[in-house]
Parts: sequence; C-alpha cells; structure tokens
Amino acid sequence: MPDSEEKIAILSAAIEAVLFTYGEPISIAKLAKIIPESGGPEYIPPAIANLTERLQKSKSGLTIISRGDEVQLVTRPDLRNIVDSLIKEEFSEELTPAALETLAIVIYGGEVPRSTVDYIRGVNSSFIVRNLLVRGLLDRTADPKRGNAYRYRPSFALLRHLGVDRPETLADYAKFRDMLLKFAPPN
Amino acid sequence: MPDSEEKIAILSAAIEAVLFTYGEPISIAKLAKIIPESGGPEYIPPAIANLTERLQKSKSGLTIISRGDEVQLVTRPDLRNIVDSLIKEEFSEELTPAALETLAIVIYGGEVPRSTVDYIRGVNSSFIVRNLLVRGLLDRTADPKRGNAYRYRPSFALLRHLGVDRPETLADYAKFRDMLLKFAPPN
Amino acid sequence: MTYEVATERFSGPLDKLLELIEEEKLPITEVSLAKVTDGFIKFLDAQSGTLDPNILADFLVIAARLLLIKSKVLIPDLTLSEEEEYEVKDLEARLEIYRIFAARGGSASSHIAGYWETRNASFGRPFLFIGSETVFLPGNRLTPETIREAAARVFEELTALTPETSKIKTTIITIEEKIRELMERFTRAINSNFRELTKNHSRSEVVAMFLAVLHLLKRQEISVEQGEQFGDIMLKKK
Repeated sequence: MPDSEEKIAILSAAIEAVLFTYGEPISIAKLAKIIPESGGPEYIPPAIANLTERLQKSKSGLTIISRGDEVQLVTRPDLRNIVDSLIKEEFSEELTPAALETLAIVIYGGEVPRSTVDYIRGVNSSFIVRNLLVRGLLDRTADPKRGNAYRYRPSFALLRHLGVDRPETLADYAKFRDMLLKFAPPN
Repeated sequence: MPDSEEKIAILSAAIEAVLFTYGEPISIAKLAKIIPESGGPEYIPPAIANLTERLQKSKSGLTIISRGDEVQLVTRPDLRNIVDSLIKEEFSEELTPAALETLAIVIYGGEVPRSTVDYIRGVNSSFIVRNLLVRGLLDRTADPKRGNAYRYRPSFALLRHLGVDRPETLADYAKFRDMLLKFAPPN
Repeated sequence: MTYEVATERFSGPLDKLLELIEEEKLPITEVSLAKVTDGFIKFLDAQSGTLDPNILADFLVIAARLLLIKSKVLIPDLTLSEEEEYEVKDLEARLEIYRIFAARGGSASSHIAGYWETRNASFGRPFLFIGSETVFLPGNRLTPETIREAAARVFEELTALTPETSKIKTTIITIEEKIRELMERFTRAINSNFRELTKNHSRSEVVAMFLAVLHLLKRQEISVEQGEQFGDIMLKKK
C-alpha cells in the first residue's frame, strides 16, 4: 500500500479495527502480518501516527499508547474522572519506597537488567522485582546478551495507570535516561 | 451536564470510552448511571448521535450499532476481513513456553486462582490465561471465596487431547502437585 | 517471607547514607563520606542484632567502602590501588544517581509517585473474541511430555530462588569472621601504632584493621592518640 494521504487514512482505520478487537498491546510486525494490504511493516508507523493524530483531533474518548514497537488502544486518561466504572480496575495500593525506586529506575531506564536496579539501590532487589512482575507493573524479556538473565521494562498496565502515552513523554525522561545509560554496573 | 457543544463532545468521548471497555451492548440507562456527570438518561442520545457522526466523519475504523435502547461500539462492517485475519493469525500461533508453563500449573493444580499462577510463575499471567481461555484450553469458574475472581481448570477438550481422562494419570502428577502446594501463595 | 517484607520496608544502606549526608547538608564528596562514616557504623552496630542477615550484608559492603574512604582521608600516606580508587569514585557516583531515584524525595521517584497518584489513567480491554464461540485450538506443541517439561522448568526456576539467599549468607559470615579474626590478632599486638600495624598489609586488610580499631574504641578496650591531623595513630590497650 503506497503512501498517499488517503491510503494512510484507510490503513489507519484498519489498524484501529485490529487494535479495538485485540485489546492487548500488539507489535508493528504482527499488525503488518494481519493487514497484508499494508504493504509491509514500514508502512505501519506512519499510519499509527495518523491514527493517533486523528483520535486526538476528533476529541475521541480513545487514544494510543506505545512502548518501543508495540501499541495499544486505550481510553483517554482524563476520562477516568468522569467514568465511574473505570476506577475499580485500578491498582489501588500505595507504592512502598522499594517499589517506587524500582519502578522509577526501570521506567526511566527503558529496559534494564536486575543488576542495574540492585546496583543503584545498593540492595538485592530480587524480591521487589518479582513482586512487581507478579502485580503486572513490570514485564520481563530474555536478555539477548546473557543466557539465563532477563531485562525488565515498564508494563503497558503501568503506563496506563500512570496516564502516560509512552515512557518518552515522562518528565525529565531524556535527562534521567542518559544518566542511567552512562551508569552501568560492573559485571 | 447541559447541552453546550463542548459538553456534548466530552460526554460523547466518555460514552465511547465506556463502550470500548465493555465491548458489549449497553443500555442508555446504564450509560447514564456509569457517567454521573451526564446529567441523566435524556442527555445520552444526543451524545450518541454526536459520537456516531464523529466516527463517520473522521473515517474511524469503528462505528456504533444500536438495537432498541442498547448501543454497542463495533468495528466497521467493511473491515470484517481484517478482523477475521486477526483471529486466524492469533489462533494459528503455536503455544509459547510461557503458555505451556501456565497450562502445566493449572493441570497439575487441578483448579487454581490466577493469583497462584502468577505467584508460581513469578510474572503476571493475565494475558496468557485469557489467550488459553479463548483457545478453549482452559475453563473458568467464579471463585466462591473472592468477589470478582475466577478459578481456572483444564478444559475437558484439553484433557482428552492429552489422552488422559483425569489429570491424576499424568506422569509425575504427585510430585508436581506436591511442589505446587508447597509453593502456592498463602491465602 | 520475612525477608521479602523486610526488603519492601527497608530502603537499604545507600538510603541511610544519603539520610546522614542530607542531615548534615553536605555535598557528596570523599570528605563528606568520611565525615558520616562514624554515624553509619554506629547505625549498623545498633541495628546489626535486628537486621536480616541479607540486608546486613548489603550494609557491610557499603561500610567497607566507607572505611576505605575514611582511611584515605585520615591517612594521607595511604596510596590506594587502582581498584580501590575505583571503589571510592564508584560509591560517589552511585550515591549521586541514587539521590535522584531514592524514594526519599529523589526527583525521578517523585515524578513517578506524582503520576501514580494523579487521577488520570487509561484503560484497555481484553480480546473481544472471548466466549463468543466454542473453539479448541491446541496447536502442535501440546503433549503430555511438553506439559511435564514445562512444569519441571517452572519448579526449577522457583527452587533456584532459594540458593541465591543462602549464598549471600555465606559471604556475610566470612566478612564477620574475618573481622573477628583480625580483632583477636590486633588485641594481642595492641600497644603499637597504626602505621606499623598495617605495614606490608593489603589495602583491604588496612580497612578491616581500621574497622577493628573503631570497634575496640567503641567497646573502650583501647585508647587512641593522634598527635596531629593526618598523623600516625597511637593505640594503647586499656
């Protein structure tokens, strides 16, 4: 599918239909596979940008959130205040200091091994990381560089609860991310 | 909520968010109840008309259908082939190691709440459990001990597929069952 | 379980260190770290009976670094090895970054806490297909054997969580034993001076020795004298 304005708009509607039905976060690669008419993965991001802008401009109750190459269709964060039924789905607990520090390190780090969390906090963080994984606030993915290790990322559930559309829009994101990138624990 | 243009737009967005999270048909009376700021059921139909028109004008992939006094947000009929493609793609995927692990816990556990699956695997399993339900591999039943929670068990079709009439006849059943009980979270 | 609870509630050695530094309104420098070392050791001493051994181990690691820094500031002759210099700089860098992520008002943590508490949040919805049709899609991988393997994998990972804890415990016993051993040796040869006592010893032994001096001082088993700032330390048995 080439990239005329109109074709992008058609693809954006198709993506919206898939995101709506699927509900869960979905990768760009998978979207391209489901919509063969897209012409390939490279055509998906412009259509997602178009969809995001259309939702925003038309004052839709829905919006797009993303993490890396995954996207999800969700409700607009500010509507939580006027829709009663939304509140019950939430993470109601307060964050302990350990949980808050760990979430902050992972979310600003983008994707970090547990050793980074341990090193910055100065304490073994295996239990708090596990706790956050079980609660669904963090995700893990196999570390490509190390056999049995994992890297940790903020989950979509966390992004939704924080009301941010992607980690990059968090306050001071670039600054803190750079600090974390420069700061690697010894192996 | 009175009927200025802007307020209708906000109400229309709120209705869209509610319809999205429910996925099912909802009555106007229920919408009014879920959105207290609507001002009452009489303010809902104009907002639905606004929403329907907005979706159409913005060339959204979604549309509103109504029957009697119930409305539902659905994908546009002409995008049906894409939704079919999504379902086909989703179900043609092989079970991941994580999905097999989740099945194993439920099979050896007999009937377990999701919190046990999460705790034993050390990660949140909500997405995987839903996927296994959709594939007909798990059944769920309301948890008598907890309000909104479910307990999960292997479906009959799954046990048949494995060639066992009862989980007890699986290899190492006693061993894994004991471990499960040992590691299960406190209730 | 108690360890889990303890780690959730307890913010750890860097948090304590930061608290001490902030109490004194000091910048994060070697001199400041040397200044708060005593307070840190005092806290550790008071807590050591009640702290979980795993957490105590985390504290001891930081205590050892602090003592290294303190000896560097107090004993100007002491030249540190490359590795030790790295350890000193590393602790400063870690504190700087921890200060930003610390739950006690670090700006990154404050941002996240702010988003967490705000009344804005988005919601998703699970896959719409659920319950709409009866399907059975096992795929090709589902056999009694793959299920058994999956169960074995799960429990292997679970059991692996436990040894990690016991390994930490072994390390800490070694640290504590080493200190005790050094203190005995030190008590025998007490009427001496620090420089002589530590001559030809490795840096880590010098640090451990310094730790021993502090302990004995605290127990009032010795008295110390230092003629001038950065001068040699004379030690006398009481």
